[in-house]
Amino acid sequence: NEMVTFLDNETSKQKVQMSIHQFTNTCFRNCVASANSSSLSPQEEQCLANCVNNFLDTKIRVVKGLQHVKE
Amino acid sequence: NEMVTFLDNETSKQKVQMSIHQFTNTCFRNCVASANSSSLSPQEEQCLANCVNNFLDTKIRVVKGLQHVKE
Amino acid sequence: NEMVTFLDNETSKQKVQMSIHQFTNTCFRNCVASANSSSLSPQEEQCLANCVNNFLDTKIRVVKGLQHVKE
Amino acid sequence: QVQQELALANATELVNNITDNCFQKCLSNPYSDPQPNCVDQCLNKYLKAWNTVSKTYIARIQDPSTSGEI
Amino acid sequence: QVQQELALANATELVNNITDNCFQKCLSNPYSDPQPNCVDQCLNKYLKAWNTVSKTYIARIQDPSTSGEI
Amino acid sequence: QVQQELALANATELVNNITDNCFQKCLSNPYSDPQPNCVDQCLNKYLKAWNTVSKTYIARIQDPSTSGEI
Repeated sequence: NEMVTFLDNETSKQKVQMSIHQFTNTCFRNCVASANSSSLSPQEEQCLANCVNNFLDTKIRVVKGLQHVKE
Repeated sequence: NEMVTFLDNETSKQKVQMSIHQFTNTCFRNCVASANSSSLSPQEEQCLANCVNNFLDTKIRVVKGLQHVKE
Repeated sequence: NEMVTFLDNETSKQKVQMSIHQFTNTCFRNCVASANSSSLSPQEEQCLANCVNNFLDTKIRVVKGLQHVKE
Repeated sequence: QVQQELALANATELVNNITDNCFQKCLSNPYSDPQPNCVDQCLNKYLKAWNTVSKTYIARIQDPSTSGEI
Repeated sequence: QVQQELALANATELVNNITDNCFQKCLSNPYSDPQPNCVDQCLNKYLKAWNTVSKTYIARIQDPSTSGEI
Repeated sequence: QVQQELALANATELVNNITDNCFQKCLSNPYSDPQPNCVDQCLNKYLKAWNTVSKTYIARIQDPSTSGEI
């Protein structure tokens, strides 16, 4: 059914968008100290990328750990 | 249609109420240091009013800035 | 009606679960300083129990206080 | 019906926000006993803050020079 | 069906709360490499905290002297 | 219709997140006057951070060695 496929695609696109909003919100708070310039410093860029990767690594580890607890 | 008008009015009244809840929550946290008295000091009163006005000014500027980015 | 009773029970069980999630989230943040061990210290255990009880005491007092204000 | 549900939603939001704020302000040390006076004072202070915020926000909404932008 | 959806909602809430808390506690410096051991310890600690909170809260709900007020 | 509603939800989320973050970063002292330049700089910085986060996250999703776990 094309409508279902369309809605599923929209839903997963929307989930990705919402994750990006959430990560930007958290990582901007952690990585950007002041707003005294319009550009990101190389350190801020690196911090943002690490923040996203570390958050995803933490989440993967938590999901695996919980599956292990259940067994 | 009267029902639609009634619901629209309720919805926008509700949005105003929810904004007041959100501003009180944020600005109380920022402006009120301790709960050692039942009254607000004149400084706390002023801080609360500035907090609301500054938040609204920031939001207006962000909306305008985003429209400018899009063009 | 059995379906209504079933749904009511599920809803209140779900509210209890969600309160436990919320309290654990807040009290873990307040009571657990570091994650350098897998066990809770006796102080952390006590802090968690106090945190839940104090939060509930605060909420009961707020609800009573608001009823008093209305009258 | 709609109005009742909105009133309930507002009361719940108010109770939760006051509890969160006054729990934090009155119990900085979660080991200590609760201080009922602190919660009562904090509650009264919160309601006064609600009035100040409300007046300021509604004044901005009704100001024709900026209301369109909010 | 209802129970399955609630179980999924609970699991999602638990995963998100543990991830948030353990990300903050284990990675105070976001430049550093992740420390898998810290996340595992933090996860175990969180589950123990969940049990303590759960026991305390349910004891309060079942205490007839205060349960009506919660 | 669905796409329009999602686009609106995304725009609202973006406006709210930028306003929260830039209000905090630009107005550490709530007594002071607003600094329009700070808000503009902060907004531009936030949009650049959004791009960096987006690139990093999408690279992880598309990496076949980990994408199944996210």
